Amino acid sequence: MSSNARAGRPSRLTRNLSAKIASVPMMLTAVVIFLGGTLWTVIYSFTSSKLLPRLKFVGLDQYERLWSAPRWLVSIENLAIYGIFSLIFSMVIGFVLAALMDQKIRFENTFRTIFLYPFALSFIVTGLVWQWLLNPEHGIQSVVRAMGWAGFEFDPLYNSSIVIYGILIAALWQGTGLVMCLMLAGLRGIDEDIWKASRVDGIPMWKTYLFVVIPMMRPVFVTTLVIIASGIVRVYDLVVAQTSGGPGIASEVPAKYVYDYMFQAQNLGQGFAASTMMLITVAIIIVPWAYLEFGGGRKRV
Amino acid sequence: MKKTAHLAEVPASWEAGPRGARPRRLLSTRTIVVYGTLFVAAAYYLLPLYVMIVTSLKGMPEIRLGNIFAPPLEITFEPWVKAWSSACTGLNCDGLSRGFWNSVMITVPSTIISIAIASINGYALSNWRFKGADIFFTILIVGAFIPYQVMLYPIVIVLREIGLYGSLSGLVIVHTIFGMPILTLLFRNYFAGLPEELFKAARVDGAGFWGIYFKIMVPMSLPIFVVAMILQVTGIWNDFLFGVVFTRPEYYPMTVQLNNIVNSVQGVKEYNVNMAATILTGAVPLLVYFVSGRLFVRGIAAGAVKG
Amino acid sequence: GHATDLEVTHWWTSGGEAAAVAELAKAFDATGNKWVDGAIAGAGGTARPIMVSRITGGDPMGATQFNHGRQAEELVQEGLMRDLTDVAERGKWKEIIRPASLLDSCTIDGKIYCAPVNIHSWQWLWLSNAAFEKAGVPVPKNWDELVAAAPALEKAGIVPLAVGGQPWQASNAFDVLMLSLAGKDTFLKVFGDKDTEAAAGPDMAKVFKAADDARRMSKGTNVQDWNQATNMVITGKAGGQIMGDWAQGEFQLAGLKAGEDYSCLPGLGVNEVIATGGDAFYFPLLEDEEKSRAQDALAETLVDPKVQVAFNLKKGSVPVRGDVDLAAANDCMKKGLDILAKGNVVQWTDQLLSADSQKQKEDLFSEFFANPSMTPEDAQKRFVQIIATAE
Amino acid sequence: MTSVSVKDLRLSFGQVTVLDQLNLDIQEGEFLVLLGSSGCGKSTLLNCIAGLLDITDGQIFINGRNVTWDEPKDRGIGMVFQSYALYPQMTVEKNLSFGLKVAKMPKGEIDKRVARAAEILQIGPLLKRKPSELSGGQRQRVAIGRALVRDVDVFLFDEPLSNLDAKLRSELRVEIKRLHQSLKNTMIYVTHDQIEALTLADRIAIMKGGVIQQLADPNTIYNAPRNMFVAGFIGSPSMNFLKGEIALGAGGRPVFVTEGVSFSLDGYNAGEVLAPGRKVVLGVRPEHVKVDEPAGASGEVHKAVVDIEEPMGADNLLWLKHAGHTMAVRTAGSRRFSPGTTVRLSFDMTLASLFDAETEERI
Amino acid sequence: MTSVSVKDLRLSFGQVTVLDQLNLDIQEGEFLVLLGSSGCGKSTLLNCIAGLLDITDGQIFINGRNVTWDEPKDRGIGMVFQSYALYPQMTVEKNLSFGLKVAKMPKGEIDKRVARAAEILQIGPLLKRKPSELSGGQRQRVAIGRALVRDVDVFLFDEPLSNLDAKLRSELRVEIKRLHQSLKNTMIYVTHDQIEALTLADRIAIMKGGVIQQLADPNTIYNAPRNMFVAGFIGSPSMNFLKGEIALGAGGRPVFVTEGVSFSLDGYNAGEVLAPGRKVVLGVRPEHVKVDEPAGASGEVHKAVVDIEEPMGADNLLWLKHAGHTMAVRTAGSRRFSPGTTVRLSFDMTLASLFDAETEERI
Ligand SMILES: Nc1ncnc2c1ncn2[C@@H]1O[C@H](COP(=O)(O)OP(=O)(O)OP(=O)(O)O)[C@@H](O)[C@H]1O
Ligand SMILES: Nc1ncnc2c1ncn2[C@@H]1O[C@H](COP(=O)(O)OP(=O)(O)OP(=O)(O)O)[C@@H](O)[C@H]1O
Ligand SMILES: [Mg+2]
Ligand SMILES: [Mg+2]
Repeated sequence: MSSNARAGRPSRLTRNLSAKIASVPMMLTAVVIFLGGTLWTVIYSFTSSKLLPRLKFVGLDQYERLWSAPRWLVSIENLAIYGIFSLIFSMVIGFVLAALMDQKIRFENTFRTIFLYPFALSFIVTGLVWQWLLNPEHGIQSVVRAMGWAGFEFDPLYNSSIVIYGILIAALWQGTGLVMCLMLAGLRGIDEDIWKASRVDGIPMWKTYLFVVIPMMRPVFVTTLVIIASGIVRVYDLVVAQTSGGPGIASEVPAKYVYDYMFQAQNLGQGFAASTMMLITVAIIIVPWAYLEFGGGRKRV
Repeated sequence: MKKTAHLAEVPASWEAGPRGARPRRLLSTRTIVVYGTLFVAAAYYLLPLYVMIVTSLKGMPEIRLGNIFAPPLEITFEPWVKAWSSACTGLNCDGLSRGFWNSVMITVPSTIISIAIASINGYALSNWRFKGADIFFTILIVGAFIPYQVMLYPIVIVLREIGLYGSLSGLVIVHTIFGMPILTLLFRNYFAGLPEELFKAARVDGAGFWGIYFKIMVPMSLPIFVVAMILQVTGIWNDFLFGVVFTRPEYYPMTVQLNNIVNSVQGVKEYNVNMAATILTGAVPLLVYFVSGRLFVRGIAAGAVKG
Repeated sequence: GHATDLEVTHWWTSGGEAAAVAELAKAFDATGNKWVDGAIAGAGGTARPIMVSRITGGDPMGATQFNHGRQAEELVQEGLMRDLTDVAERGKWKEIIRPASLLDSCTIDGKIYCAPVNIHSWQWLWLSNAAFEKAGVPVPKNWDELVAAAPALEKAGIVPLAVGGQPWQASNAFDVLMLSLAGKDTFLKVFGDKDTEAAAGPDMAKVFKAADDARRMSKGTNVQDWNQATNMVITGKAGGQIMGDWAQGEFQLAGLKAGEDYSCLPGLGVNEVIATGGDAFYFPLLEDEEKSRAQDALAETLVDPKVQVAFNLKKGSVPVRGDVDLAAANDCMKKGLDILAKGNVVQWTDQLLSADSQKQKEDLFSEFFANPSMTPEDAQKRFVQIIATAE
Repeated sequence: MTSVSVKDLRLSFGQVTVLDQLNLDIQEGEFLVLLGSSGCGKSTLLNCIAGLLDITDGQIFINGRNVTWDEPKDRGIGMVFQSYALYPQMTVEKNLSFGLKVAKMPKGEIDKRVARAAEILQIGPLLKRKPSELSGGQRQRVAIGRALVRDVDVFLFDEPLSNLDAKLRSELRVEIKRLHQSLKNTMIYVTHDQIEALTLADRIAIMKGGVIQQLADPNTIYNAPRNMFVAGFIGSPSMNFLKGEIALGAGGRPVFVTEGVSFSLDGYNAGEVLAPGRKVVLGVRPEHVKVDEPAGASGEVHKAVVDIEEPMGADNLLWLKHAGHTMAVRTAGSRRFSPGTTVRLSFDMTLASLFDAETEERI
Repeated sequence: MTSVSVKDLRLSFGQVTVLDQLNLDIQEGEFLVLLGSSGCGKSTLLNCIAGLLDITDGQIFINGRNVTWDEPKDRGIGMVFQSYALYPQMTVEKNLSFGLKVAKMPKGEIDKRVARAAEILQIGPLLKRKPSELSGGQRQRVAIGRALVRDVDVFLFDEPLSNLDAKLRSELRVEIKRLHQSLKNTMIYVTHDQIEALTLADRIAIMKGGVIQQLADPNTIYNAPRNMFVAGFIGSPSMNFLKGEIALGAGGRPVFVTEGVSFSLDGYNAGEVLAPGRKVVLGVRPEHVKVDEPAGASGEVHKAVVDIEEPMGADNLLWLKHAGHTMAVRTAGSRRFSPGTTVRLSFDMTLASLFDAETEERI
């Protein structure tokens, strides 16, 4: 009986074959597009490619030029400011709204729809609307001035030093609804008994949120962070629609630098070098996290 | 004896004391804070929509004179008509209408295919884990952070090589690729949250990879499919870059017309037409939200929130 | 043969531009083919990447607009563009197209790859007569007078010089100042020969000084698009604008009359030279025989004298051939034609500089115009660097 | 003195009234167990007492004070939850002290109380750990500690042990009993585990559909259940119910008859007259039936056939066919019976129960 | 004939080896229960047999066929899960027939099998309902039905009853037992409930840390546990363990001595020589101690003090202080003892167990 032994062991490759076949599109995308595209980009960032990609290597020239370009430096700085504030504000606003929505309020559906609807609109639309609202001649400034505060100044889109905050306002308008939804879902997942325990303990609600509930929502915050952060790195449309990077270069962002240099300046090499820098930044933040979160170490969720 | 003592001490306050539900002042501080904040926030979120609608109903002279928040003195639907059917880009003066069906033609297959592929990925990743699957998934997630613009060139090359550049299928592939990271993440988390025993039971019953997927998993996953559908419809409908780079004019989606209308300035900006065009373009995703918003939150709770 | 659809992409979407394109389409349709319009709004910066992607992606359009110069150079080298030499020879383009430099820009390795459609001159100062009247000062005759009139305009609540927010406007305003104030020689030395010494020299310092004035005068423009800035001049909200001849189309469309309602000063009224930049159509190499024939037909149509006139009148630009009758031309256009006839022409930056250098220059000047804390000296230093690495 | 007193309590969730006209007095130092099946309103009642639910009508007194409108923290109660509800990111020590700190208690006092709770519950070595580093039993001990440090008069437990495995459950049960014996606080304990109820309670309140069916000490509940619900709910396996009627037996004494088999009722202590012909249900607990042993007082002998045998170690459970009923009988674990054999049964009527077939109330 | 046979099974999840060198033979028609505490690898073993986990090394035979690399569906097994794992969107009927349809069985045959299963399990009236419209017990019955229709030789149960409440659990336990008696299939049943194990099993395999500690019939497991783990695991409350050593008593017969108190070992059936001075542990089950009854064979009498009394209805559990140990003793539910009273105990050594203090193996 034990003689027909281990012969029947099927080969590793054909086990789970359907799953492997079904995953082919994913593998192709991951390998060809994301990995291949990235490699391709990195390789061509060392060339002097202009309009068309050509393998004329020039070493680190493109990088040297990149890091001496004032516009790139401004872009990086803007991204940092925008990123930090947008992370903080969307988390805080999203969480506060979710916490309010979680108070067994009336009209919950209505409020949720109101907070969420901007997410249905594209950045182009968002940018356009807020450009219009923030326009000093038509928008909020002119209305406030018309009401009597002649000295009122609110023209973020035309003021180099605060233009990035003007973009932030629009971005938050568009994106906090989703964050609110994520947070709300997270709050709904908190054990009812925790609330009861803290009430019996006499802990004020805000302290319960701060010291008990928020720490319990780590996974939600992580997911939210991924979604917001990926949006931040990619921010482009909104800037184009709202300010086109202006005034001057005051609201430029890295993704726009990449696009402009690749296509408008017809200097692919420069664009690729900038892309590579963005990729490296992303990778430094993401890869260890993604590995911990999804990689081999951890078990099924 | 104890009992009498107790009876003697209580009755005085017995009937008089608090009874029934805790009294609630209609406007407790808490209520004021909660609703106050919510209403202020709601105003912030609604203001742009209000301005858009009001502006789109005004004539140009009124816009030039008045303040943006003032309701229209004289309601006109002309901007809407113009935006829909006669605004010009270059030589084409048929407004957004020509892009509408293109958008539908792009959005429907792209949404379906991208969701189909991502849900199968998520299913394979959570139930049929094979060696190396996690590596691909990790790459995919990192891919979610790559700016689209960066990938534009490689994708142009890939599509050219497989001969799909400029066709509708090419565009569908592009949308599928860029929807894949987040959708796969959503589906993977959702499927991982379903009881594993269900999967095992189906295997014992002899159902294979596809049998389990179609007969067991899909029917149980309405909420997450709704979330994915909303995300994709919004994303694809609103897309401008891919629509214009990977297709030709006869397939240009509505957003291209929107961009053209908004950016083709003829003398002064026709804000009313722009706003009408903006609302018209956003109408489809907005509608999808209003109709299925409730399921959205449920699906998010089921699929996104578990890290 | 029967009608062949030919898709033509371009970024002419403003009022005057669209009217001009309509003329081209009409003429092409008359040849028995069909013009399929592929307008992409948002200026060349938005449109060009899309065009290039389409061509390199293997799904080219029938014809596409580029600024002639170096924008399509590599596409041609890559063999993606159609050789028009036969059409050109048949049409004797070498003889009729004036100035000859236009065709030179279309020529690579002795072969012709594009059909020029117009000459654009950048070097114009457009002035609103009404604005100066309101401010109580005479309409300036040159740049210096405008600078002198600025305080009065400002007092009247008028922006002296409208400069739109798009980077190319600032950059080109500077180029115009440079050609007009420092002269043709310096211009060519710096941009043509990439002479850093000249770029760092005192002549250029003067130009930067003027740019500083322009920056001060432009404060409060607060619009993005060039035609919105033009519109400020049309409505008297701004005193003037440095803009190419296409601005004229907007004045015309608004029903304003040159000389009466608005004035134009070529070369800023200082140095009457105009540059011969312009637009041209390129024809990607197609496999379809019929489409190729339609391409030839379009190329011929574009340089047809009647089409030239109709198109350029609407567009406000100058035809590419000297043998057409421009009686219908207005005041300003006539001034331009005069200068052209005198041969006071120079190559423009599109031809002299790569897109890359142009972009860097745009970055520099859009920053300069938006950021008052950047001194002219700093700007000049960075300018020299750009010239040093320019190709 | 009464420690907790619930008067005419009504509680509705919107349209649904879960508790209605509920009255309950709990003496100081008493250990009261609320027992009932899932959804009967036990947790709801407990939450009302704790002030975690706003009652619709009625009053609640704790230590003679009307606390109907008081906040939970002001009621002098401590509460322990099924899911422990520990604050997951705080150490055990912080979990215990958090409430006190918020109440601005001086540090010295806090430390004293935490130390005392830790000693009582023997969780001293765990103080620096986080809940995720504790076993289920340890977590529940910490949860009890959190109530303990509040130094309250009344402890409320909501199924504190049902997330634990059998072994831990019985261990902690003993500990809670000991705790009560040493602290002498009033304790209200919700469970649906009858063993917990029987072992812990001074009195048990058995609930069904929001109504207290019987409130009595465990012995009474077990041996003299007030109705068939209580009788069937308590005891595992359940009391055997035989449907039949009263008849007149030998000597004119009432007997119980079912399917032609008659049972002497001698020794049964009826509260009412046993009128012949009355439809009744006889309830006999499995351990009150003797198998193959000398007959009892009545001398009556019943024959039955073994259907299934379930040896459970200490006991051996027999499922017998008798008088058309299937009957569970418990014998010592050391005795074995093979299915199919016939055995002799004798019943002890002093421990049986008779119910009216209609009202299901005890007679 | 062996029905299921596991040879040298090893299973690792990455670095962690959960099962190692495991061998198990199950006879045809046997009801084998895998018993062990949480995380000991019971489900893992069951999943290996079912083919739901890829084993790392070893072989699995079912009905003499090497199925090590077969798909679950080809192994001739049916499986029932703790959470029922019914397909929520299908009716009961579809749930039952799904596997058969997948296997492309003719419709007539499917209907026949479903009807039969429905009859056996008495779920006929439920066939058109969805799982969400069923009670827990009904769901589990459907889950069993799903295994039943597959007409397999081997049934695998993974804690099928632990999601049910006590009452339903005991009902379904009886039903499963009856099912086995009528079908006579081989059944492998995972549980951590010892009552289930003791009542259902032909043989019990007690597992700890992936290793089978003892594989024997329930009686042997209960009365002659092979080591202290098994002894302590089975029985509730646990066997009392007294640490002490062997000494020579009156007449040179070995006695057990702890804290100066000596216990006669007369009647204990030792497998080895009881050398004086050997450190041993005496294990006595709570129900094998007699309280205040005539002394047993040895005539020895021990005095103990009642610490806590836990009345549990049918039984009354006493926690006594004796010889420096706390000892659980089970008496009849009708007997009451107040804490603090002194009682006389007598031990029955024929039912006790002696373990080596070092190896913890039975002597
Ligand atoms: N927030 C609520 N809204 C509406 N109904 C509720 C709510 N909470 C509980 N109920 C209902 O009240 C009844 C009593 O619930 P409760 O939680 O008190 O039961 P329980 O006896 O504690 O049950 P378990 O043993 O399952 O905990 C149930 O029928 C339940 O459906
Ligand atoms: N997929 C997995 N990856 C890694 N380890 C696992 C996996 N599944 C189970 N284990 C580990 O294997 C061991 C045995 O698990 P198993 O589920 O067989 O226990 P069990 O005896 O069934 O327990 P329970 O009574 O809780 O069901 C546990 O320590 C568990 O942590
Ligand atoms: Mg409850
Ligand atoms: Mg298990």
